[in-house]
Amino acid sequence: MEQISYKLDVFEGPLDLLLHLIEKNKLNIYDIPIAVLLEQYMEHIGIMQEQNLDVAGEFLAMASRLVQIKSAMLLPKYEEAEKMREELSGQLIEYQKCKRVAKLLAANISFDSYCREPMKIKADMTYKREHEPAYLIGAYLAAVGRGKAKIPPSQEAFSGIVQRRIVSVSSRIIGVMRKLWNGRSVRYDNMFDDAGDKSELVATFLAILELIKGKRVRIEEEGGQQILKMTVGGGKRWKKEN
Amino acid sequence: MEERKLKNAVEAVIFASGTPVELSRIAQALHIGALQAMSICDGLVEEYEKADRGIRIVRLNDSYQMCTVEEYADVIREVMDIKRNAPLSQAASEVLAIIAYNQPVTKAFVEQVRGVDCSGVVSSLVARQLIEEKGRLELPGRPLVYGTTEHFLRCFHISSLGELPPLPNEEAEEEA
Amino acid sequence: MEERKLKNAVEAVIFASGTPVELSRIAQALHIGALQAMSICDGLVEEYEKADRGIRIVRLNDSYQMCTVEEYADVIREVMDIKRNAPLSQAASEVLAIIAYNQPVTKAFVEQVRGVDCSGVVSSLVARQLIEEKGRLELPGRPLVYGTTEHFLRCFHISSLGELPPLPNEEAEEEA
Repeated sequence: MEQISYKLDVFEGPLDLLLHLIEKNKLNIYDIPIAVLLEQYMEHIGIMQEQNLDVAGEFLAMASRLVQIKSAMLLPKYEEAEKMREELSGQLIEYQKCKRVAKLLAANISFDSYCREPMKIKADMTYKREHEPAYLIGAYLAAVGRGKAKIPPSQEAFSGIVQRRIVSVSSRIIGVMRKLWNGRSVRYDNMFDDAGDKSELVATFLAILELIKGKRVRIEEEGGQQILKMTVGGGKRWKKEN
Repeated sequence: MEERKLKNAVEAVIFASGTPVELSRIAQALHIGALQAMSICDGLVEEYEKADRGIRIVRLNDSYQMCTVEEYADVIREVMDIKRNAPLSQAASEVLAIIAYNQPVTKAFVEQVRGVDCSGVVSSLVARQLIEEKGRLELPGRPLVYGTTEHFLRCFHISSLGELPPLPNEEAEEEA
Repeated sequence: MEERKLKNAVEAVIFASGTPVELSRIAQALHIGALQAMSICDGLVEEYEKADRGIRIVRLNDSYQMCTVEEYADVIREVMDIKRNAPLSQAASEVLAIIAYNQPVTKAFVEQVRGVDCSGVVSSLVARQLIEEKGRLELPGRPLVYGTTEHFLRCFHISSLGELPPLPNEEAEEEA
């Protein structure tokens, strides 16, 4: 029995869940009470999270959309909210129709009729037509889009996007300032010594730029080496702020 | 070729082809007009239907294909040692419904109606030969558009898209 | 199952199989004895024979197979010829062009460029002898790589891959 109730909690997407809530609570799909729906929706998301179901991004995006509509309805100018509400209602009606048609299709489709493999007559399938070479350019451009050949990027190119570690610039500002505290001067190169990966390197560099722009630190040249120093008073102000 | 022989030749061709054969190809190979070819083909369809047999001929758009009658599916599966085709999941039937009634249509359109990503479902429907690519839109990104196949028509027991059942609300409008 | 249905089931099975079907398998699937199965099969053979049709059923040792009547072999060959001569679909020409300009190349590469599964198209291009396997990549899974054939060169009126027309953006780069 547990299996079945678990299955009932699986929805095709946020629209499916919203339709379910509208039907369950007998809400008017043409005049949706957003506050009620939002409350029910969030409750359901909460249950999904409790059951450790993977709550897809689409569900969360819908939640924020509902919140947006609800808050827009609090504004004195109501039209914007009304438009958003109508849009949602239209989308739900459309999806409801889609579900009905899908049921009809699924009930009438059958995979029980079999056909046979083409008879193997000695015929070779060798292509018999001829084309001008330029035919290939047209086909290539149709595949990759005119102008720029979209060659797939290498595997490593994705690693930066997929596995990127987020390093905030402000955390590195604090790090840089710590190193320069009490009037210490540090070689510019050495500021990057503890940077573990590319994200941290970039964040540290941006932090230094930010500090120079705010005149908290300056770069001096000493014996052919770039030295980072705190500008006078900068340190104290920074300490006060924290 | 006499009438009887023509009909036999068409029957042999439809059988040998396995996949749907276009009417124009049948006419071309038999050196007859399209109209005569059509009347022979439709005659065969009817003859098979009437005789209550294990196989039948179906018309799919302008093509003809020979296939087995559903009733005998279990026996065929047992002899040929093949698995029953899984029924369509809810997601698959929703995507198929949107494509069937709006074709040719992009994946983005389908996703907008359903509110969720549909890439996996679309490729599984392509793999099951229920939908296929129908070219690209001349829009930024040149998105592919999809439509239903002849195999879809056959599984749905219709000869053309015009025979798709009317959409629920259209019916309601007609009643009103 | 009543007699009529049994006969239909046998007809459906022999049709769908393509290759010869053993009598024992038919009997087993229909839950009938070998003798009854044989009498049904032989009855079908005779029925087809008498009706003067385009297809017939033949008995080979203890197996049965459905095939076309020899008389119509020429027409069938002609229809198949027309089919083989069908122009490349949009998808097929795109896949062919991607392979031609990037060979040797994996199916995965082609699919990444086009954004869709291309298995069917790749095998039909292999069958049409426009592309062929060119070995495997030393990567996990050892994927097959494909390239164009000599037949491809002939179809496109070029004598070597060096004569492939340059792509517009490559031209621009050379000019720059």
